[in-house]
Amino acid sequence: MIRVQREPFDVGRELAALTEGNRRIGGVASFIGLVSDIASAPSGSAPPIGALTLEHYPGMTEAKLAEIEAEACARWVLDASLIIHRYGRMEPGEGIVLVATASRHREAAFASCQFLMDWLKTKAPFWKLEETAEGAAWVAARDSDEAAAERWSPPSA
Amino acid sequence: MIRVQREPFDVGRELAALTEGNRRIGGVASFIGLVSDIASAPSGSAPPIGALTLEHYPGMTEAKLAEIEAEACARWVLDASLIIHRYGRMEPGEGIVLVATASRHREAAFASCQFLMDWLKTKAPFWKLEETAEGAAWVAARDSDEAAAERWSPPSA
Amino acid sequence: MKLLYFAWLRTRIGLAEERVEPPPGVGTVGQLLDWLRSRGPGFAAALADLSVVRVAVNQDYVDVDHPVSAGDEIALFPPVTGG
Amino acid sequence: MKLLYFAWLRTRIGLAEERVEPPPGVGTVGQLLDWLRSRGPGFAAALADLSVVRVAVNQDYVDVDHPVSAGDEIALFPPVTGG
Repeated sequence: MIRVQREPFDVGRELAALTEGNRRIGGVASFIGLVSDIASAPSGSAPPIGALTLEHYPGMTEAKLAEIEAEACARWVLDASLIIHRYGRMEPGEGIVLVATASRHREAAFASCQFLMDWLKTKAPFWKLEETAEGAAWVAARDSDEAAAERWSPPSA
Repeated sequence: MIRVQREPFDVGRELAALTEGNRRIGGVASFIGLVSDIASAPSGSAPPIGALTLEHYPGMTEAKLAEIEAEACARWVLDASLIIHRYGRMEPGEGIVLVATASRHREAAFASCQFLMDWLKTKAPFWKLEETAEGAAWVAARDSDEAAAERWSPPSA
Repeated sequence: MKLLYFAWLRTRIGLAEERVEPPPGVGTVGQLLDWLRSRGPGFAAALADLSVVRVAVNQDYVDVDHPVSAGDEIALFPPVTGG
Repeated sequence: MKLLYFAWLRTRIGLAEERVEPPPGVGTVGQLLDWLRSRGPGFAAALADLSVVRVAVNQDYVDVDHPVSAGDEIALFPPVTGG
């Protein structure tokens, strides 16, 4: 299941709902992305972040998240999966994204959860605007995220 | 932090408490191990599990979990970590174990969370007794768990 | 043809969305980008470095050789930074 | 010396815990296991296959060469299956 929403999410409730009624599940791996107050800019002296605003591309966002989730379900045997991504303005400590996968086997749950995060980071059309005392700045994409996503690509034929 | 307890745990509350007050954290990886109703025995025709009882070695359990957590904190830069492991009798769908790690970087959170689960599976003194309609049987250790734990070992000098 | 701009492409161009009718001869994403750059200094500056511009046609990522046509929804945006 | 048994070692031996004074000459885990096996058929059966027996001395995993002495807490149990 995928959801794109402005409202905060309740991690406990979402994870409970994910496994509700399925007694085959042996494990649930999850990742919560939080707003950190450390600016993404490489400069060590950057002032702390006061707020983050996430812009997205309505329509394409949902399509890409659904595509990424379908890819995970094709690669691993999963009993359930969930991607919730927020947009709008949020403050340090708030959750931005929740990804969770449930499987009979913990290896499948861990790997698919990490895969979802890596692909989401490079394929889902979201952009972060950081606000600090010095003003607002768009976050630059990181090469390390590209590299993390690429290790999951199928070997070329 | 480590905890060994008979009572169920509240995932939402535990994960919220883990990051409370620390605004540096960028991500939290977690794993919840659940009682599955699928018997661990390889036979495909095993009856479903009605309940699971976890026995442990009080004292050594706490010592080993603390040691495993300290090892994770030595290998990765973590802002917080948590291991909760239950003992006693529980039914399918209930949580057995909750492992969570919080870090500035998601790679560290994912890797350390998986490391904690892999080491816990082979080093923490817990034993599972499965109850089915055919009686109770002790779960046998799996070679795949040993292999998963071994990949984290430091290369021999 | 509907054009969408996001993040700093939106703020530099000063538009979130517009409908355009490019001249004949604009048949690919690359040709569309060339034509957009010719529309003014804001466009030229925003689209100067294509290494930081991503293009989606009808909500799918494409490269500069991809065809574009009148009914398309075409989005221009920087590399994504969600998650 | 305090001995603890867990899981199926506990049920096969029929004891969770006991205090023992092994005879002189029992100075290692291996010698202790040999002596335990000599105490009766329950012990002999439970400890027949050492590939499925783990030993902790004072709550740390050890192998059969590890020394044992009077004040030790020694636990015998199958490979662990938690998590």
